[in-house]
Amino acid sequence: MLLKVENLTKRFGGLVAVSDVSFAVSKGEIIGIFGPNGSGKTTLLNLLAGLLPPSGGRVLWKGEDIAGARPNIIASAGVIKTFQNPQLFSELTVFEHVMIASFLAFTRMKDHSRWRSFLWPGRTESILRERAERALALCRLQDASLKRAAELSYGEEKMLGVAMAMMCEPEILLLDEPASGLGNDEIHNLESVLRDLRAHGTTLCIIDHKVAFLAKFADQAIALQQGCKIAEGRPYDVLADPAVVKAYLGRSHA
Amino acid sequence: MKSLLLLLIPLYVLPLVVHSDVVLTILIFTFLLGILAVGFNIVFGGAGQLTMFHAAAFGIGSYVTFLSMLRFGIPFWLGYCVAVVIVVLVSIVIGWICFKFRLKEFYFAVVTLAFAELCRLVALNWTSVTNGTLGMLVLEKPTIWLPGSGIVRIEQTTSWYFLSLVALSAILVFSVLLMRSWIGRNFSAIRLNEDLAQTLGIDTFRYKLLAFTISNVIASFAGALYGFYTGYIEPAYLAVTQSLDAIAMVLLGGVSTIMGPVVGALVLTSLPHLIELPAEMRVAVYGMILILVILLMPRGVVGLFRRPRHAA
Amino acid sequence: MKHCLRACFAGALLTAAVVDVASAQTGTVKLGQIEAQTGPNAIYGYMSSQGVPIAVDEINKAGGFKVGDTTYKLDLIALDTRGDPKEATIQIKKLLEQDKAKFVFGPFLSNVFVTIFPYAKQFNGKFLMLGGGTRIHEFVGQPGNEFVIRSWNWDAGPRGFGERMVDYLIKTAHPKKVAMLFQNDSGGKILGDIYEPIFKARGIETMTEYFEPGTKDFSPVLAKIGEFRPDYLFPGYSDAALYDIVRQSIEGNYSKKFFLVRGSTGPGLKNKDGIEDYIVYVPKDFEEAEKSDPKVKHFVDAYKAFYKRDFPYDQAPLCSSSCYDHVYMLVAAMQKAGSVDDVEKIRKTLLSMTYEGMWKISFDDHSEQVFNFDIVHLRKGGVKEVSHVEP
Amino acid sequence: MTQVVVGQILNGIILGSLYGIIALGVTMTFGITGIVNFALGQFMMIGAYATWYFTDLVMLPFPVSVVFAVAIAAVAGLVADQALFRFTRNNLVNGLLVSIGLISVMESAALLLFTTTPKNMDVVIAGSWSLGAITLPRMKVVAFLLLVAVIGLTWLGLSRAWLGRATRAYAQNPEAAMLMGVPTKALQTGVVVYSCALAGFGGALYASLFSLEPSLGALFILKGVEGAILAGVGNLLGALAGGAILGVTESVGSLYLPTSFRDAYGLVFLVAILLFRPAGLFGGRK
Repeated sequence: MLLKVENLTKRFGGLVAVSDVSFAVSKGEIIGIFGPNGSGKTTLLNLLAGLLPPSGGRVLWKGEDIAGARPNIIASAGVIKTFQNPQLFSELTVFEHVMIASFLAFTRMKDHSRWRSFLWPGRTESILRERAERALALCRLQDASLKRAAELSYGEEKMLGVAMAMMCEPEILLLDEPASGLGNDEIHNLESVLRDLRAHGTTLCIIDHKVAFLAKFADQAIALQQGCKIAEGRPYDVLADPAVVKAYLGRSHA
Repeated sequence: MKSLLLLLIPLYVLPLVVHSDVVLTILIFTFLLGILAVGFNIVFGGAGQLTMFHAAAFGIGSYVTFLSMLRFGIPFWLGYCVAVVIVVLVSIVIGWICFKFRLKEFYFAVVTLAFAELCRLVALNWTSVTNGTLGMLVLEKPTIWLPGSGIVRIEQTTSWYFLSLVALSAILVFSVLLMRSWIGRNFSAIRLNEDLAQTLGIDTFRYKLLAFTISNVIASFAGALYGFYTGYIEPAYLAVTQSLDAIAMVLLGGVSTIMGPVVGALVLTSLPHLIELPAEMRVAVYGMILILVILLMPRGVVGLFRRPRHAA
Repeated sequence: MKHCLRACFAGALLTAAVVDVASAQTGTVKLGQIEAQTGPNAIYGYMSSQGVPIAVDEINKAGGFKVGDTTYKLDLIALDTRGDPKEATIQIKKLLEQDKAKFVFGPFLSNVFVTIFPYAKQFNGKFLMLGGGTRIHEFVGQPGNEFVIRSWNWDAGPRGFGERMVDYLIKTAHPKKVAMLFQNDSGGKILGDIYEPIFKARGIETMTEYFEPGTKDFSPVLAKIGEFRPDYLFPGYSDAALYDIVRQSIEGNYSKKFFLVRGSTGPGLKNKDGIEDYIVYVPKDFEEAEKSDPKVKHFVDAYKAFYKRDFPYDQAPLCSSSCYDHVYMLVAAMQKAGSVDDVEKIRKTLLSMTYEGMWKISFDDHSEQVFNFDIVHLRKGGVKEVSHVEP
Repeated sequence: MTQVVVGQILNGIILGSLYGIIALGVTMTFGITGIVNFALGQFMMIGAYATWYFTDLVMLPFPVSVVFAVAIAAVAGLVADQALFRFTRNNLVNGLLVSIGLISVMESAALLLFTTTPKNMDVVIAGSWSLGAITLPRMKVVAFLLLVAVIGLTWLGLSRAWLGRATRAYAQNPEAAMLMGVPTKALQTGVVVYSCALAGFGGALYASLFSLEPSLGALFILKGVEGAILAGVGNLLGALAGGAILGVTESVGSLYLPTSFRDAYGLVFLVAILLFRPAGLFGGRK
């Protein structure tokens, strides 16, 4: 069991954003989490990635509780997150973004010491550059590699977020509404990228409110409402679950 | 790296051509204050943290080097090592306090300003050690082992010129290597978007502390050389005005560039001697430059020629 | 070919000699000046830098001065150190190496002097430096430092004006306790070290307090002094602080009797109804001297003509005037020594002569200046009593 | 001994009110325009020199010259805002550096006009009241009352008058205020000009107490920022309290420790507050 979340809760003063959510993800599996706006999806993701300290519950990553750890520790443990609205370094080019994201990969290089690479960065640079090109190719951004982040379209920004996440060699990738705000061809692009990721065996945890898009990929699905888990199981069963339908469409719909 | 060497070569050749002591002296002050500016640029241009502590490091560098030379009778370079140890410890303590409490921009600047002022007050009032306001006359000089003539005391202007130029070159090479390495990339990540850097696995606390410490060590190097060159150390070395000079040099020359601080240092050091302005006007021109640079040329002189990149 | 070379070489030598003879009639003597004309601690430098230009202007307008058979004009190079030792280092190099000045006036600031001293020492014997800074006392008169001459009298010692002032205080007021309040900088610290022994030697109990330069509210430190119940308050050293100290000491009735060795009559006159006693060392009380001494009258008029503003009677006029005397004294020394560039000879004549300018200026064996001065004693209501002292 | 301490506490509070008025200016400017105007000390200097000029040279009565001084400081504030601070809204670092540039420009202008020699205004209200061993100069007490009155009026204005409420609303939530038709541009300029006028007023009263030098602004802006942060930036009444706390610690502290540590207390407070109570003692807008 790669990731096991046990009754994770988060309170902002009186408001309970995430209450008592538990689920588990095994290696190579894709889990989809969906729910209407304000159902606590992004808060849940921020709790997992350490951007928000949880009010209660545990997050077992490979058996070890990482709830409340600092984001960089969680990231170096392999739990990498993308942002709902992409966070970028506005002045830098796409390629520079990915090179910065190569830090974790760099720290995991075993074959030679960091300090030698400080004086003669040649070799490590070329390895990282080659990995960066691969990540950009994976996300269909290779021709945009010299464009500045400020000049990218919304779809390209989202893709850059995924590319940067990939560079960190994640064991689990938490995708925060990857499809929202994308045009049709960008969604096709995203779908092919997710297929490649699945082929790589990367564990994915996708949250979105585009149910149809999620159902296509997720092996397992969870529905959230007002921070609580109201349904779990195979995507189509969850979609058919009356509680989900009521939450989504506001009334029971046979 | 190549562009750096290209710019430094003519400076090495200069003393063979130019013999006027005044020009060499102005250049020596440019190099020494340039080292201080490069140090500041690493933490501000690199990691985006506006510190006001580099003047205190500058002063501590000169005081501790000289005092350890007096007290233990060791040569300049050993004395400077003692100063580095002290500056590193002080930087870690202050850096830890500031970054643990996640002080942002303005508050970080104000707290480091407060610590720098406290160091200045200590230097001012600890008269038994630092001789307080009377300052200390430094008659010792750094010594260097030269292949031909063994241990040589650096006294004449030309020998000081080469010592300070070699020191500046070493610091510039180090800063190029640093900014091109993974450390430099992490600094840029922290400067441009600290939250994103966290999620990419960068321990921003540790790297900000590293940037702060490196910048203070370089500032103390500039302080040690400066104190021994002028031959007089006083509490004013730790004053806010010293910090502001370095900041103005980096802003004028170009933030986040390698040669920017040196260009800024050259302009601001030679300015008072080139244009014969009445004294009051000179201070006004100084302020005018600071304002114009920030409003019109945010990327400074050198920055104009190159797009800002994190030296990748 | 060789022959021709030798010929034109000889020709060149000849013309140079001729040209030299032709210009023998007139020459210029370069006079350097490095004083802090602006910046936070420029009060003394600013005043002294005003006297020299007036004298130089007068001498040059009078056609210069004759030494041997050549008449010389003075070329003044006045530089503003802004109180910054780094600037002063560059400026002294400019004066000594580029302009090859043989006589340099200033600096009045101790930290500037101490910074340029190691460099200037290399030119010992090649130039003369007349500086007024307090810490020059530690270097002047020692072998190897012949180039330094201190252009201000020293407090302590047999002919020290400080001792004479304290004797006057004891004679007129028999104080038992004196509280000293000095600025926490090199000048203030040295005053403390000088006057504590002088008062102790005369059995007067003293207490010394220091305040941060730039302080404006003195009531905490005055309250501490109030506890001591001094008969006299001895504040120093620049007018910037004295106006506030005297006013606040009177308003808080900590002490209404004051004794000063530096500063001017200004604060006393400003609070003339509040003070009970105000004894101040003034090198010359200009209001009174202007009426009796033609030389002083001439200087005051020259100042007004040159600067086109009224004469700053209350602000330590000494500096601007004594530096005026120094230019004339230097010229007299050059004329007596019969040379313009034999520095050692000029130095000896300068130190041995007594110059009758606005002051009777001479030098002690420590090559520090000694000159007559006045003690101005203000009483309540501004009644002024001036006594002249010849050390 | 206790009377001396009480005397110093009162003196500290009076001095603190001068720090307080600058702290108020710092707080208001930070609250509305998002930058700290480090050049406020120079506007205080303008107010001081203007008052001295009108009182001693033009022989106007003190209250009239104070009004003129405040007007001049306000106009100077308007010019500085339109020329400089308009471009550094909500950019703390640029605001900090531009104000530092402005400080050296204004200080050298003062040096050009008035030279370094200190200027002393004729005493406006002479004498002092004394109560047992405690004696307080009359002018100091009057100055204190005027400063407290002005700070109180500012606080009342901000909480009662429409413009005041709009300013506070803008400070708490700029976007919302904008949507409700609060004229942000005019408000920001207005606040900068008003804080410069406050500083000018502080300078005018300063001139009646102490001698003037071009570099008087530097000390007061540091104390003003310390006072503002001590009270919690954005907290208006707190600014006066912050200034008073600084004044009292310095005056009483100088009784026991050497006066050269006077500036240390403010710095130690500053660091302690920023670390442990970033919202300041009274919880302003962080």
